[in-house]
Amino acid sequence: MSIIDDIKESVIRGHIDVNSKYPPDLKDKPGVKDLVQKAINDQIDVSQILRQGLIAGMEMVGKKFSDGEYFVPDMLLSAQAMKGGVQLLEPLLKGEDTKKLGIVIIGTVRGDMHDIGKNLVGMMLEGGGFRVIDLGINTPPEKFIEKAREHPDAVIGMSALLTTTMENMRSSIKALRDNGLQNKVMIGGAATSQKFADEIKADGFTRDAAQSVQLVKKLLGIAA
Amino acid sequence: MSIIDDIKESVIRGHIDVNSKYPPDLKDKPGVKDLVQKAINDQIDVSQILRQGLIAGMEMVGKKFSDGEYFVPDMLLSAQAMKGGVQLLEPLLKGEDTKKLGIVIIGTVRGDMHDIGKNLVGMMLEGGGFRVIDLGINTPPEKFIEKAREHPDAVIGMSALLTTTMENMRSSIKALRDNGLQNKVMIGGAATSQKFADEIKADGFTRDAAQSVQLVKKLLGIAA
Amino acid sequence: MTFDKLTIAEPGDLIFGRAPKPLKFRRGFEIGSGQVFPEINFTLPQMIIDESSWQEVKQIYKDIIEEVCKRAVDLYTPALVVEFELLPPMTMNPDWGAEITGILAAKLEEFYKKYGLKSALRVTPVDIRDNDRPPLMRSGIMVGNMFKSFELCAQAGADILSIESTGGKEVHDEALVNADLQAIVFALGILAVNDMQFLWDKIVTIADRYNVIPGGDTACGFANTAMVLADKGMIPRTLAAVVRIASIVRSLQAYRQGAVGPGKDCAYEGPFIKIITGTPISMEGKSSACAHLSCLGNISSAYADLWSNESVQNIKLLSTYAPVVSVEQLIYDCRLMNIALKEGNASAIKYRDWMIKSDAFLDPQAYIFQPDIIFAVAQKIVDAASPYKMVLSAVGETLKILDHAISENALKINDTELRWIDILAMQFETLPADEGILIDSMKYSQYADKYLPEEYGIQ
Amino acid sequence: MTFDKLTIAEPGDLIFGRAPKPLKFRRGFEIGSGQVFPEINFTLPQMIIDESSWQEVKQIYKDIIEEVCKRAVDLYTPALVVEFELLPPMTMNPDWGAEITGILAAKLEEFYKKYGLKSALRVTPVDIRDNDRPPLMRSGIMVGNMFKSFELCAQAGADILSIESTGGKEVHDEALVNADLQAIVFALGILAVNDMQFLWDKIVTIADRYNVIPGGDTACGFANTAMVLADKGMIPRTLAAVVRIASIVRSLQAYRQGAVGPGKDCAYEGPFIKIITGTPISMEGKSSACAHLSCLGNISSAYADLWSNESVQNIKLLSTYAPVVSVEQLIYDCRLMNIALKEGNASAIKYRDWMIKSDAFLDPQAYIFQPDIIFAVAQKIVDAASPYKMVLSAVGETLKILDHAISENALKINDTELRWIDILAMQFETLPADEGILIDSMKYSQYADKYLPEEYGIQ
Ligand code: B12
Ligand code: B12
Repeated sequence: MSIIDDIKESVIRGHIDVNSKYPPDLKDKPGVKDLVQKAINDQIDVSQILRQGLIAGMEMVGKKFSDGEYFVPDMLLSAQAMKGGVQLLEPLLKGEDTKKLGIVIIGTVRGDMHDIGKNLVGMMLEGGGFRVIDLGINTPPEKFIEKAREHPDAVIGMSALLTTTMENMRSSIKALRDNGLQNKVMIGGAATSQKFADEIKADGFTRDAAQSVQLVKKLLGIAA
Repeated sequence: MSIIDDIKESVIRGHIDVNSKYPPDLKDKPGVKDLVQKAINDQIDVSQILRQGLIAGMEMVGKKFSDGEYFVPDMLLSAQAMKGGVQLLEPLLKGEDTKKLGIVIIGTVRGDMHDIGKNLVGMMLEGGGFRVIDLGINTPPEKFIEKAREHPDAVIGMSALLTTTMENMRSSIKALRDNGLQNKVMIGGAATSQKFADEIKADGFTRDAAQSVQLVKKLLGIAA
Repeated sequence: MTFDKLTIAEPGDLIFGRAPKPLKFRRGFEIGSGQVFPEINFTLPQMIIDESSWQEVKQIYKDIIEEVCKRAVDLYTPALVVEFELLPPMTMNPDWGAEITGILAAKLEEFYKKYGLKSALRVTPVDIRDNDRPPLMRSGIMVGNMFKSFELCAQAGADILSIESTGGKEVHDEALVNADLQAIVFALGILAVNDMQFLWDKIVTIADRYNVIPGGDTACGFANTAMVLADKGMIPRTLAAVVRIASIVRSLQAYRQGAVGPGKDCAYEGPFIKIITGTPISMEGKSSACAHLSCLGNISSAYADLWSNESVQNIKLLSTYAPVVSVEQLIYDCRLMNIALKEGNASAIKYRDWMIKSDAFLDPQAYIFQPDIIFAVAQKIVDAASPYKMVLSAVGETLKILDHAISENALKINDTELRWIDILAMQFETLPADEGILIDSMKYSQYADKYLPEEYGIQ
Repeated sequence: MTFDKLTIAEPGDLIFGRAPKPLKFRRGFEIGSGQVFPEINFTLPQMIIDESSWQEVKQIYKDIIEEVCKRAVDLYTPALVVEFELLPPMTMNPDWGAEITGILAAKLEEFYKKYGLKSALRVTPVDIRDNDRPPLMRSGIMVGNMFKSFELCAQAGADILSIESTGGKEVHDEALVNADLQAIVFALGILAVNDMQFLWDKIVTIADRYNVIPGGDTACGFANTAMVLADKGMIPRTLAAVVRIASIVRSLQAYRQGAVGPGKDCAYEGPFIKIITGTPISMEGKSSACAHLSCLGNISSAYADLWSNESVQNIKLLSTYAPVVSVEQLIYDCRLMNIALKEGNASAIKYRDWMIKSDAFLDPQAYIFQPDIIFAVAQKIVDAASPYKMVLSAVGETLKILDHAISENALKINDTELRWIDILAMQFETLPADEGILIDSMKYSQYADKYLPEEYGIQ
């Protein structure tokens, strides 16, 4: 098994380095950091390490999650492990490799303090290769507008869980448009639905974080 | 107890005439018809017989129904009894007494065969002194339009019980307006609500037949 | 198939989960042999059904069945019955109903293969003959489309065929608000029974041809209308109870023509049919409050082989879509019944009796659901010589029982109701023993123009 | 009030409808002395709450309470508890919450006088401190408005005060998705407990001043979040079970400060609190599927003194508005429990045990709801010396119990879960016995910037 495969495998298992005790059975064994360092020393093409090792591993992780074999914490461990590897590669990577797929601005709308769902979405998107700007909870339209101005190409993600804050998605979208901002907007949260998304002229909706990556790609025209 | 009171009482009890066996305890006793005839012979003012006897009695019946002391069949018996009396008075009555309060055109909208609720509404309205034109079930917009043309002052009542026929209320109302007809429209039926009525620009809504009389009066500006 | 004695000979043997004539289904399970299963129903949210919305309609049914099956698997339900109750346009255009049937059947098959979810699909076309007044029951385009609908749905993957048929309803609707017992008995004991004979003979033939199960019918349009009207205080609860009893015979007729169950959920006359025929029944109660309120919330589950929510629109609640909420509640209710059954007969009977005690003394409609009363009334039915006579003696028996219950103070009832017990008894006295006389007298009644005798094979 | 031993000394005495410390209410009934009553909750449909919509908001609450009370009377419910869970703007503007409280209280009073409907009103302001991150727990305008809200609602006619408080949540939310047991224990065993001490001391003072009942709190924001996440397959069910156990002590703290129950419906830790304190509890399960799905549908009713639907929007179903549907279902569920109770202890216990068997072996979160386990865990809690130590020994005990259950094959669980049992056990080993050490180490953790130690009275 090549070192690239080892890297991929340790990303999947979420084993950061030789000192990290998770997963129990890999304790004291070399982790992603160690292997990536070794690969670098062995002069292996860095973008191959990145793509066939780290990213390939993370893709498997996403799949395992969708298949119910992994939980969110499993994913987070892998994400951490991957980050460790990427940090070592960064100085050596050429531009196009580090470039993010795009920017997503997410926030829970005004009056709503639920953010676990939103946070998971953010996490998934980062894992999926996007830069995520999190505006937190209780986000007034002005804040969405401000950030949208700074990033006209960014996709905006709004979350709401209360029947009494859903309407703030409508007003936030309207505020964006009234200010001439054309950023694509996607929405989500327990109380929302595709029907509601259509009604308030949102560009996209998903019922769970997992699908949000696909959705953003679609909205940005990266994927169909 | 005056004969007027007797008439009122027999309307309330729904005792038509001496031959009718309902209600059991009044069997073989003079009923509304007999008493009204006697009153006429005694030269009592006919409009007094109508107002203080028959109509006053029917009003009590309505009240008893709202208070849960009467069922619909009780009301129907009284209504029949009253009709019997009115028939005797009609030839002697002056114009304004016979004049109806107004016209109501009711029907269950296209695609919907539920009509018990609608029929009850019609019954209540007749009891309440309105002329009711019943278009039956499965009523296409054209039929509403045709009748509305004939009676521009009539109130139109639409009924629908299916989530999949409610929308036909919207289209029926639109059709009326598109044809320049301004008849007031009220709606009802299990699936409908005030919210839905507002949404489809209906002029009125009630959850039950009892309230429909008040509603029509309001729509016709007869009552506040 | 005539039933001249009770298949369940002991009131003590009438219980949820067990029926003398269980039914086997191809996706791996049996109804009536010791377990109660959820039967989930659902319908469209507020929308129009036409060509323009058809794609959306299909998508909605796809979403519903997917979510419902997922939840059923998550909660380890031993088996799931799904009812697809067509909406009128889906029967008027038989292809549409068949298309949805196909979608549902395919998904059930998929979940059976993937996750071992055992299931059966009940399909219920609409009795669109009711579209015209007076309705044409045996001729005309509606009749044609209705039977076509059964045919195509059977082909498309239905496991069970049912219908809420409406023969006689055109008379019954008005008779009901008039509390006119004579017309009610005419509608249910003569018109309805004749139509059931005609209708179910054909449905059974179709079912046999495609080798699907001819389920059963329901007096929904008669007795449930009465139940809803009584609940709204529009007609006496006693009358609603009598109408329920008077409707047993017309629903029973389906089984005489060859239906084998499971009875339809909204057929609250089911327990009477179960004790007579021994076929499994579907019931609904508190579980179907989303579809109509009722005074039979618990007692209705005492004899259920399937436990249903009757129907709910696909709208979003705080947790998820309403059909998923319903299926979860049904599954939990069934778990309790199945645990009691597993513990043995004593426990099951104990639980059954709690369900009965819960409601029986609070409403005449619930009172008649006690095992000994079901037994007594059913006995009267099997003993009688003709459908009309069955209705007469069942109604007579019921009036006696209610009268007795009231004088014994065994039943909560208010004065407004009391008055009506007497009136109904009086009316009952005037019913002729010979149905011919009734048929003739109806020709000159206020109902004469509501129905077409020839459409019921009577002059 | 310290609890150094179990008030309910026998697992066999832990049952629905009976609590050693029943509660009396002015509108004519008692909770915990032999009957289970429905607790109905409802909320607004999709809409904005502001000056412009306020009239409509009030009308909606008026309609709901009217319809709900009508149905409760029609179904002869022995008594009805209504919960009004404020929405954030109603606590931010304390007058608004009080106005709705007044509307509801007046209607309950009217139905009590007119129809003898016994009732009590629970009012639950929002923990709006959660509005800022990191939140100010003891200072600032939010704190002021929150207590003002309690005060005005108590004045306006509340009978019971409750809250879903969120102290420590700012750490717990992230700890949860990281499955970081150390941070979870810190959040629940230290931050949350300290906040409960501060918060409930004040709530009890307010309650006493207006002579209303200080009900109880709920770990909804912690353990129900975990339950929902687990149900969505996002975190291990085992973790959710552990979080539930770890949350008992923070909810118990309310009672140490003087709360007397009834516990809040969504506090699934209720049974543990009931066995320790002897106070009546409200529970929810299949009845609250409209609010969130769950794996505790039946078992949660095994110890309930009130039976709740948690919450449902006021939207129209096929029968009527959703809150009326919920209250009907609750009433029927309660009828069964009350009949079993009336039949005597053996019957009640039998029914309780069916509820337990129904769910206990299908999910770790349900498994820990068995009487002997509740007893064992509660015992560990009352035996421990400090809140932190209580959490440690309760969690330790639970991990042991689950591990044993799995090795005995007494609990359905899949491999993905199995992996996590070991990880959690490992993490548990690393927890320091001295909370000071944990407090210090958290200062340098990834959670350091999430919370303000001084707002919890720690450095
Ligand atoms: C946890 C929780 C809380 C926690 C919040 C913790 C937190 N930091 O978020 C606390 C305790 C603080 C809380 C408070 C309240 N809550 Co709360 N809460 C919940 C609960 C139990 C779970 C929510 C959750 O985290 N779900 C798990 C996540 C993963 O799911 P999710 O949020 O749906 O997100 C997923 C998808 O929706 C999607 N998604 C989400 N956002 C986005 C965004 C985008 C762009 C995309 C593409 C996708 C997407 O992806 C996510 C992952 O798959 C729900 C119950 C429920 N049925 O949802 C009630 C619930 C939402 N809360 C409710 C209520 C009433 C409240 C309070 C008013 C209670 C009170 N009286 O104190 C306050 C209000 C606070 C406020 N102003 O918001 C009600 C709402 C009723 C209503 N009227 O709408 C609910 C439904 C509970 C109930 N049944 O009554 N709550
Ligand atoms: C009786 C009934 C029938 C009878 C109808 C008898 C008749 N002649 O009306 C029959 C059996 C024919 C029938 C057929 C069907 N029905 Co149907 N039926 C009912 C039932 C049980 C009661 C309706 C009723 O009469 N209520 C009593 C009356 C008095 O109440 P009401 O109609 O609401 O009217 C009152 C108020 O609304 C108001 N009102 C009514 N109209 C108007 C009009 C105006 C202007 C005003 C001001 C007021 C007003 O005043 C009335 C008196 O207070 C309901 C259940 C329910 N929860 O409503 C289902 C129900 C409406 N039916 C339903 C269904 C699905 C059907 C069928 C499709 C079933 C099938 N597969 O065969 C067919 C469709 C036929 C069709 N195309 O319409 C569903 C609807 C689901 C949905 N998607 O919307 C329901 C909700 C049953 C259920 N829970 O599944 N049904």
